[in-house]
Amino acid sequence: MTDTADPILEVKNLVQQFHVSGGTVHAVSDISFDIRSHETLGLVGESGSGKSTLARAVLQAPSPKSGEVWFRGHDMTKQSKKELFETRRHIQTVFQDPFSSLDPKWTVRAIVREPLDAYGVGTRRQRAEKVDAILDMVGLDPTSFGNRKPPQLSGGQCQRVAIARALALEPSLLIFDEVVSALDVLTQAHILNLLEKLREELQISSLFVAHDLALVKQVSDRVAVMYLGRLCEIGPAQSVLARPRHHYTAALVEAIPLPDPKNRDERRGNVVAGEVPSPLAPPSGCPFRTRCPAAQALCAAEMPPLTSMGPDHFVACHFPVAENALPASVVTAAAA
Amino acid sequence: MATAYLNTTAPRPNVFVAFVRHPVVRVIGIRLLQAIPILLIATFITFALLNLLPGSTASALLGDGASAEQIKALEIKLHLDQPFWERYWTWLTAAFTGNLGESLVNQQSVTAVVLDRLHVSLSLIFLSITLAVSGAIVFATVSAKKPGGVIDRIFTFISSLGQSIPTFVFSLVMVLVFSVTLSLLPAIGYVPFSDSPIGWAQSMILPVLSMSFPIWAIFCRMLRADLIDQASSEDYVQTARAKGAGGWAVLIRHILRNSIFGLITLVGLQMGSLIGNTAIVESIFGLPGIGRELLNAIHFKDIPMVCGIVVVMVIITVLANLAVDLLYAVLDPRIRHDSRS
Amino acid sequence: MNKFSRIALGAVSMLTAAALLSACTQGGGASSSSSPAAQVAGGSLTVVVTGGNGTMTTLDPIAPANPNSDMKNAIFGELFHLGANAEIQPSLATGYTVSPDGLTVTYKLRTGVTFSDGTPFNAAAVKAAYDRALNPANGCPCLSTFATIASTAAPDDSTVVVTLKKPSPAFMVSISGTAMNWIPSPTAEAAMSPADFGAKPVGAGPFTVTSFDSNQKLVLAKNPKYYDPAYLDTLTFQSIGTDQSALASIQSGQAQVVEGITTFPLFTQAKAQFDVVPTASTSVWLNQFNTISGPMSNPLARQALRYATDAQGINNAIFEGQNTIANMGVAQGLPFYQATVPGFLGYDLAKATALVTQIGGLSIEIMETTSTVGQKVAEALAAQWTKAGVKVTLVAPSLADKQAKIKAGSWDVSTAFMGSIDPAGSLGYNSFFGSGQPNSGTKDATLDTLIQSAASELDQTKRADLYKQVAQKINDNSDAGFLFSNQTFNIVSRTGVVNASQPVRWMDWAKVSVPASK
Amino acid sequence: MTAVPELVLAPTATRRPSAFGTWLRLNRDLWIPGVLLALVILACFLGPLVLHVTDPLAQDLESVNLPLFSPSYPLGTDDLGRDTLSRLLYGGRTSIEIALAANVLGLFFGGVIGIISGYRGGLTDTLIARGIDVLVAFPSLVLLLVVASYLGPSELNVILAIGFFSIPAYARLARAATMRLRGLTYVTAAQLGGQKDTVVMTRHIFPNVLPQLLTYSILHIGIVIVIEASLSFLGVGVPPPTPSWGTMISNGQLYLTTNPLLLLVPSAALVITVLLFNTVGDAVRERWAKS
Repeated sequence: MTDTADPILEVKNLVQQFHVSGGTVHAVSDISFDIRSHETLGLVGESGSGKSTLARAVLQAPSPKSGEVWFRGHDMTKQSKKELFETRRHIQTVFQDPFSSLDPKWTVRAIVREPLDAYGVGTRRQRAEKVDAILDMVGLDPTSFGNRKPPQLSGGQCQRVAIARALALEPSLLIFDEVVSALDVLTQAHILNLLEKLREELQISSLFVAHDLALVKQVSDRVAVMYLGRLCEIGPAQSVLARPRHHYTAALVEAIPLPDPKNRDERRGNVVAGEVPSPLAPPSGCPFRTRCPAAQALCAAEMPPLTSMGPDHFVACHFPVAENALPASVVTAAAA
Repeated sequence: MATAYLNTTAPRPNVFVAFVRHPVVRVIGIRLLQAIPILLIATFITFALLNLLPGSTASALLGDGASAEQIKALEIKLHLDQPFWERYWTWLTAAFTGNLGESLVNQQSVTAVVLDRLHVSLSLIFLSITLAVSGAIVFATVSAKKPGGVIDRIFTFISSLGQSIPTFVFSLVMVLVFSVTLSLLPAIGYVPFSDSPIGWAQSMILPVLSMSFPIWAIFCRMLRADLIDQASSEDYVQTARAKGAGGWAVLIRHILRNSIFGLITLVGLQMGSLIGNTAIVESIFGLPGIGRELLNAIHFKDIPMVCGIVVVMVIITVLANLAVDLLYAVLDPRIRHDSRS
Repeated sequence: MNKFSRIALGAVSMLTAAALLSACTQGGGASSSSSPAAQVAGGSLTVVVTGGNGTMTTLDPIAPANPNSDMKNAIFGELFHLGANAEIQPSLATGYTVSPDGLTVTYKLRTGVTFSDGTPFNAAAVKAAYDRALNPANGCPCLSTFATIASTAAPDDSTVVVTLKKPSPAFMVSISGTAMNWIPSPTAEAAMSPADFGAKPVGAGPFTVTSFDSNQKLVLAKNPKYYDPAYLDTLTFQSIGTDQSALASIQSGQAQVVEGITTFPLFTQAKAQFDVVPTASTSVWLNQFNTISGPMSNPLARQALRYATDAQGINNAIFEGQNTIANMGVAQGLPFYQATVPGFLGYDLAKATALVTQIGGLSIEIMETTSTVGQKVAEALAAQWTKAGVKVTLVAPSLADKQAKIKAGSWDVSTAFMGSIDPAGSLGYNSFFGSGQPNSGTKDATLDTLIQSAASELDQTKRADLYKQVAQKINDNSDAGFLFSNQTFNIVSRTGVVNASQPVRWMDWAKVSVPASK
Repeated sequence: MTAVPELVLAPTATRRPSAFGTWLRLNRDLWIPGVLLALVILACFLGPLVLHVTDPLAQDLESVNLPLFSPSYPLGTDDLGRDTLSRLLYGGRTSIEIALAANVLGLFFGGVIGIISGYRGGLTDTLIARGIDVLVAFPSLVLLLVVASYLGPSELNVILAIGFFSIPAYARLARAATMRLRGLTYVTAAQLGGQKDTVVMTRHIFPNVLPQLLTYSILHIGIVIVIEASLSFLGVGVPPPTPSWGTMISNGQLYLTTNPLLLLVPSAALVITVLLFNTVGDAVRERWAKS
């Protein structure tokens, strides 16, 4: 299902930092991954883990502190403003808050047409037709919704408009930055269905950022897990979810509510204990060691490198979760 | 840090460094440093503008019948024949040592004159703000207790009056009522506090009332609007109400405490116009303050005097805004360590 | 609300207490009738000064600022006092003689007088003061008036000899109100910095300076060593920015005299409670015309505007009828004054309208003075001329702008006031009608000759005749339209002050007293 | 969150005739002062044309200081025998013109400066913010006096001087609002969507900042009229004979005890107008705060 030979986006050793009065926020530290053609990569992490910053750094908004972002053979970090303008045409983004991502003063048609205008695509008439076609595609009737303004729309409708806007330029890579987390469950489902439909129809590559592993599971081919600005684990969705090798991933998998009510209570007890350390002063070595049940002296001394754990599956952990172990019991045993 | 303490040879933390690094000290330091370019630009603009004006100090001083030679002679005496940037530079270098130059009109030291007059304007400004703020708190709270009620409507009307009656008219009416008709207070003049505290108080009452009425009106309107907004929208107000706290208690203990911030910001913003108003009030009441001195200096195009007073006024504004910021930090612990740019 | 009303009550009672205290400290004015009371020594007087006199920047007699004549008279005394009808009276000088050729003036000084610092007041001091004033580097505004002085000498302690470059019949009257009349102590002047000397000069007048805040307040104390000691113990001048508050200060009993009010509407109120005392006028209002270029170079246009001007109407409306209608450039009561000039063109709207029609319409610009009163006069004139069919615009240029406009000839009509104690003085005929002068709109060789010869003629009768010709010539040629006298008034408390209604040019504070307190 | 938008799905519903009555009842705080204000403005701008009042400059020195309800002078005459009613209407026109023009100037330049400063950030922002600080800290009176005496008093110069000093307040407002908007994702979306900065500023930021600036300007109008009066008092306001409420008040204060009408009439007009502007401004601000 994925074409390993042809990455559309390659991120190499990306670092992003922000200076604040108290020091430096290490938002993203040395992260490398790629996205292949027609593939969706799910990026998961708690809020504050740096996943949104990573997505923005890929878009060069703002540019990362160091590292490379290769898109179709060009390093975006070295591109001029003009080249970047051309590249961005092929990478479009859908943001988290459906309300704040749309200008309340603009009509739906104007919003969707904006990127077409900015890139001067086609004639005026062609643009208008295209806008209606895309609105149709995302499930909004252009005649009844086209002239409304965002305050007159529901959250789900807004997010459809935002998706339509992202699709207008027919991009080859879409970045979904927590697109459903602000929506209620029912709307979430509608939007996810829409995304799946689009993914099948349009064959676009995408980066799907979310804090909920369960959502990612549904739409992703591969999954990457972030913790405190670092990549913990990356691999095929099936393999990561079925056999998480990083203790953090394992905990996240545990936290997914199961449809089976019998096991629910028992599993709930196993969310990660303790608080996320401040990104101003991340722990030495492995960032997860302060909360890891399997942490040892080595974890404080050295940052574990990403190591292969199977086909296309990599984990950054000195003492990974044993393969085939029943996650719950093993974690409990290791802690004891 | 821990290792540094273990290592006995390491230099002990210097008290001075610790002081300089203290966030409050840093904020003060940065603000004062920022004041320097403001002062430079402000004095330069003043110098340049006064220089652009037609005529000169010499012709203003000599009046109608002066001959060209006389004006020329006086200009040479006052060094007005030098190019303006040269005079500015001379003035500026002296100003850095605290010497704001000599008045072109009476050769008095500008620094001495300004220092001599400053306390009058400062007490006028300080008392007016205090009165306006405390008055606004009382009136706005009473108003906001029952928006749309009779008291609220009366107060709203009075504050609109305050906003729409020019200071010079209001002070005149005050003088007519309190000095001329009732003979309660002096119409003009200033009694130094050291001469007679009671006389000082008497001579300040009407000017302070006149100065504070318009700003009181602005504060009052803003505070009332803010109080009502919060009372109707903020969750914590609903929570406090739900807990059974009474109307006044919620209003004063919760809402007012939050609205004070907006008020303090407004005080900072009003400083400029307030300082300008001192000129009018000091002229009307014959107070020996810097505002009135400024009007005279502008009339005679006494450039060093105007610049000296501008310097002092800018410093007052900067310090007042600094005080506003520090007050903010003291009152609201949330932003104490936050560096705002 | 209870809490608040209690606070309010507290505030009111505090105010009342303060008021009672103030009443105690102020209650000094004895109630006497307005009949002339015997003058007694002692007491204090507060004079509130507004307008031009209010800007008292420095007390240095030669300083280029407003003369504040009565303040300087009080501090330095006067060599010669100028009476109400411009007669020269002895004061610190006992007399003077002028040589027959008019080139040498000799003063005789009062002997035994000392400055308030104890140094002798003598001829050397007078010579030093004159030399200081005449040094161009010192920028004394008196310079232009006294440019005729060639040299000064002090042959003995009580004799000063002033040699003139050319005969100047106006010399002696022009001394008054200038640095030539105010002699400071040369010792003090040399010892003090210019700033200190400007703030606390030493003179030989009836009062000495106790304290001086420039533009704010001048406190004077009686100089017991003065040859004719003053009545008052202390005399305070308080400067105030607005006429309204100046009047309020006398109404509230804080001051006894107000000087320099130019807001005439206030006199209506003032008259009810106080004496409004005119000080003798030294200048007259006039509409000066640009006779050299522009629409006003047409004599018919000038006549039209003169016919269209209802001077008495303006006097009544703006000045409460206080001013005297003027036909020429010398104020009432001064030498060479003429109440009427033959052929003077008075108000006649019909003639004005006819003339405007005859010349095919008239469109002019009035330059007004920047004072409130000046603007009102210009407004009234504009309205009157509009009635006659003239198109009028008003501009209020600054002094420097005005002189620049006159120099460039880009003006039509200027509303101003002219005049000095002697018509040959600095704001006299030459300044307003001499060719090429800073305020002049006239270029007339005949008039120039007349003005020049009048200024240097020593024979008073001939001089009077020459000025009569000057006035006639200006009237016949309509170089200007004269309106009325320009006067200032003092407002004097009826009960608190004795002898403040002296008919003088500048109040002589040494002659003023307050009634004895019980 | 989802319930509210559903209600407005049918925009035609509010067009029913009875709905207008409801709107009137619900918005009494807005339309009553609004209509009154419109009347005041209409009276000043159209009144002189409709009412056939006398020329505000025409003097009748025979009938100065007439009281109220004098024949042919319903509001009496002033010290030069000019019709007070006529001067009040023409003066109102001058004052409102000044207030509007100065506000438009301040709003435009302040808005542009504030938006650029808030949007660009970095060095541009620092420089502009410090520049605004200078303007705020600078005693405005000095500049007003100097500028006015340099340019000479005229209505245009009063507008320029007051407009110039309205810039900092507008700039600060616009800057703060822009910085808030800049954080909103639709601005980021537009930037990433390839939109030029100028377009983002003019089409995304400006329309969203404008309501706040307009609300402030309605409240600021009253302040400007009062400043105009103070300038007249200092002798650098609208030059005579042009009437304005400021010059009328400044002239009227001379007659406070002898003919208080000359002060009371223009003051009352000023107070009423400022009150109306404030009330409308408050109502608009409330609505804006709610949305």
